[in-house]
Amino acid sequence: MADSIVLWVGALLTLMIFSFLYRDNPFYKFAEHLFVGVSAAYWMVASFWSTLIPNLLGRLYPKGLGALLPSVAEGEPNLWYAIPLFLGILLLARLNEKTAWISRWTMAFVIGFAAGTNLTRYLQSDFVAQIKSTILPIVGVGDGGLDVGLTIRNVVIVGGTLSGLVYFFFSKEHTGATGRVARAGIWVLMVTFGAAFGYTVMGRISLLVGRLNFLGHWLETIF
Amino acid sequence: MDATSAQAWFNPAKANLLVIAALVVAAIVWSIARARGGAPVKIRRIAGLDAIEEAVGRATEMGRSVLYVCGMRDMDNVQTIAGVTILGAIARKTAEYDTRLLAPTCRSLVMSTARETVRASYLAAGRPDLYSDDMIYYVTDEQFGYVAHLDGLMVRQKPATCIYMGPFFAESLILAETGNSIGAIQVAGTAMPTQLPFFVAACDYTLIGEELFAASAYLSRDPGMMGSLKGQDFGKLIAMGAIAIGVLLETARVLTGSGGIASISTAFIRLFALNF
Amino acid sequence: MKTSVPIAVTFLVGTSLVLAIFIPHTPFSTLDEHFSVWFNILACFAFTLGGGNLLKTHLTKIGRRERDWQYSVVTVGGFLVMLVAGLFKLGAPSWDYDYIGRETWFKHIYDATFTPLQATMFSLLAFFVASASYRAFRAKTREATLLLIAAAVILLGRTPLGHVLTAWLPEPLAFLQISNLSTWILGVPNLAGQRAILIGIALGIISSAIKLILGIERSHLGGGRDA
Amino acid sequence: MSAPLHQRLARVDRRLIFLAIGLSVALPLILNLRLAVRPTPIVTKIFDKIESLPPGSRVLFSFDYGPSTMPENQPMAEATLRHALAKECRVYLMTIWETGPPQIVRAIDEVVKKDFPERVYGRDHIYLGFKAGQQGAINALLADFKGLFTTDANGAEINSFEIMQGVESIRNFDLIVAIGSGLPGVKEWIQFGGDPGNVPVAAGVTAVEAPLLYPYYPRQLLGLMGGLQGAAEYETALIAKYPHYETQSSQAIVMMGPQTVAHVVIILFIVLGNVAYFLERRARKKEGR
Repeated sequence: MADSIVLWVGALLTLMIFSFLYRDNPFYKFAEHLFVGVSAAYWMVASFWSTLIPNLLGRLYPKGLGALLPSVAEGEPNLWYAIPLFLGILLLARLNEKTAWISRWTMAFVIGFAAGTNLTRYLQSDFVAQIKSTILPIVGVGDGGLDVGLTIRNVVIVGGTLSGLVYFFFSKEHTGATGRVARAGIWVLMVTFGAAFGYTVMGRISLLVGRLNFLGHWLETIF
Repeated sequence: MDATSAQAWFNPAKANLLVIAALVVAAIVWSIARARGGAPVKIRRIAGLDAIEEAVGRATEMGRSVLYVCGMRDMDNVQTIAGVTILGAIARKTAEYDTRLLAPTCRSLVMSTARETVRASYLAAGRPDLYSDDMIYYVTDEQFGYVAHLDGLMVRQKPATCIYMGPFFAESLILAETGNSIGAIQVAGTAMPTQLPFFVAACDYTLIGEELFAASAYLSRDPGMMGSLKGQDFGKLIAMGAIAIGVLLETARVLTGSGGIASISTAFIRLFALNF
Repeated sequence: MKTSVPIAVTFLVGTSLVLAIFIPHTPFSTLDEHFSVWFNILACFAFTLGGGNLLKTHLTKIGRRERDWQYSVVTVGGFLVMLVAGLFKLGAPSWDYDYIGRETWFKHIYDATFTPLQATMFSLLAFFVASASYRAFRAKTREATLLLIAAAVILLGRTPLGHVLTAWLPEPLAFLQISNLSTWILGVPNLAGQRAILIGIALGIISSAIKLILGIERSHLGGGRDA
Repeated sequence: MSAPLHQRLARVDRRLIFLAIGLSVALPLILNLRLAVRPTPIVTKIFDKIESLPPGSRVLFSFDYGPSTMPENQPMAEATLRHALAKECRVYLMTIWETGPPQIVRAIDEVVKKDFPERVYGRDHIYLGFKAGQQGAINALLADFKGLFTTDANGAEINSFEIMQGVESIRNFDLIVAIGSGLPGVKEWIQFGGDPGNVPVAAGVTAVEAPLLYPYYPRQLLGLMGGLQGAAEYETALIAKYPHYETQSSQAIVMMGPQTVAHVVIILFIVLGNVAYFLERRARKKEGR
């Protein structure tokens, strides 16, 4: 019984969303508004049970979790977690116009966290690592001679990466020699975008196949 | 990580990274300091950013609103921060032109930060009376719930201009195609490589990757910020120089087969190894 | 207090995280991990602001009987039902039961509404990808032509059809077979383009992070000076 | 019928395109259209690797995706898992995605319970569950596997399982199979698991992710299943060798029919769009004269 309600509601909501492809209509509006309400609550509940309770309460006052999470309740309190509690309360100062400025302290922590972690992460995996992978010999040598395929490959990779970087230069107008290299750079980028777009189409179609399969399953239960 | 290294105060395996980090950071900081000291900085035109002014103007003429979306992530993402900063710059223009600005968000923290930023912009533009918290509101953390709302909003309110700046995922194309169907001018900017193709294909202007982070400097014309762009160019020169040297060494190694060159080349490449 | 304290906090947090990757010593070695948990906790607090705002917006709409106010009733209803079901673990046999366990109402509502709505919104992409292709892939300029050719080759190369179309090519021209061509495009020019984009993004992020840490970029603080 | 052809083409209602796409997916599904799929080297490399593993080899599976990409990821996850079990490997199932556990449970129900009911839990296979911490978790598994997984997914002490004897680090595995759809995912498994631990990584990802992973193949990545096509190729290879799995292991193959038709329809629309553009350009030139 419960399963068939879930199936029916799911199928009707699916059709309501699809109806948007024709035009905006009351069914879509209904599904959209339901989705917003339900999903906002979903994420709040999920973060309440998976973050706030175990990671804040569980670390500050593990004994308080006796009945909820027996595995956490045995741990020792970690008082460092009073800091996020404090910052969290400061954040709520936003609710009042006069005290709102205090919440900037919390935002300052968040911004510092974002800047610090992102700086190191991108420096390592996207700056240093990508430079390393681009260091290739531009002449490919196979068994006993020049490997034309490999040579072309490496020349395109090295040349493409360098010209792409030239495109991103900000302090040089795209004129003259810089302009020509930047032009080559934009061509490389266009091939990249075209390739990624083409490859993605497949995944998007699979999603629709999945949905139509679901509707087919629903229809089978009716007829 | 074993017990002994856990006690050390410096990880020698990361010395190479420290040197590279120091070089890049120094280049950027030096450029900022120089620009603040009055050295002129010339920045090339970025069509997508020049288009924003025009796009806001168009919304004003048509008496319609500007829709601004700053991505699908929270304030711990530098792209989102860039998105909120650009929103601040755009809000100044909508305040000057008295154009309606709409910026629904999908994170609560983004909502409250964006409100602070936009309020300050309206104040700076001398139009605090036009600002209202209703312009910036939270919808839901759920990616597709948020998109369902934005789609509905677009077809019902028909904004003349849609601007997407920040981290985007699969929804990029849903937004851009819906925006296109209502005839809006669309300007996008993201550093999510997977989504760039869709914005490039479906929007009128797209800021590609690094250009997103240049936007706030470009729009603010603040010397320090402009200097940082020059610093990024030095960073690119460092990367290009390193690639060029490495490629020459590797090519020489392959062509000569010399052991000496091979060991120099290996040592050079090892400078860019990530040691865990 | 209004600007200098936040700037100092950002500076301290940011620099210590940067230094932390070179310091394999506690507390630095686990700083990133702890701070990300802290951040998640703060995001939970922020839900009070966001959720409160959501309720306020829709209740105002309902109170003023604005256009389409009936739908706001749907949002508020869905929100409250889901919230109560989840926070009180309705249907769960005990308090230590998983909040999204099989027997909870929360899970039933999730399955009936959230899952199909999410999957269907996502699948709209199948349609939009087609309409975008129709409009955008036109050989208007040299750049657009490259975009078009790359996309078409990959599109064909990813189906059995691509194989059939060019399988007749003789061995010396085998590299022109669509499946080989698409692998080459993905592995060579695509790779170069991705690299240039990634290195650029890395520099953009590093530079933004420096500006934030040094307090040069501070519009997120809402401006204002110390009084 | 009075407007010239190019104008009608340029103004084609996008709902017609939507309808065409809907039909091109629905009709092949209803008619059960099946097309021959040919495995490519990038996929057969994974198949050959698993095929070459001696019985008792340790294979670590990480299913790092959620329900939204299930149509693409689940077939590849199940096909590789089925293959590893058929080769009598010891399999370890885990995820670094919060939404991963239901996907693992599904794979266990569909593959382990149905096709290999005789295998013993804790000796032949184990379900380790979800660990937060993204790449940090992988890093921790490299240093001390059981330090992170102190229990299995059901909360039982990790050392009580025979299968865990001798597993101290990721280095102890013979193969990592990472099925992912984003971040953290395959890239992190390569950077923080496979590379430093010197364990081959085989991957399956959504079509969107695949172009980003080509940089790692073939040096850091053993092989790659990209999207539904990749999954279908693996299934084809599996069925060719083990025909008795045909009914359960052709999910992706079945979906390739609508997929191919839809691709062709999209290509036709692209062609049509270009015809419209060139006709329009010619018309404009004529007017100009």
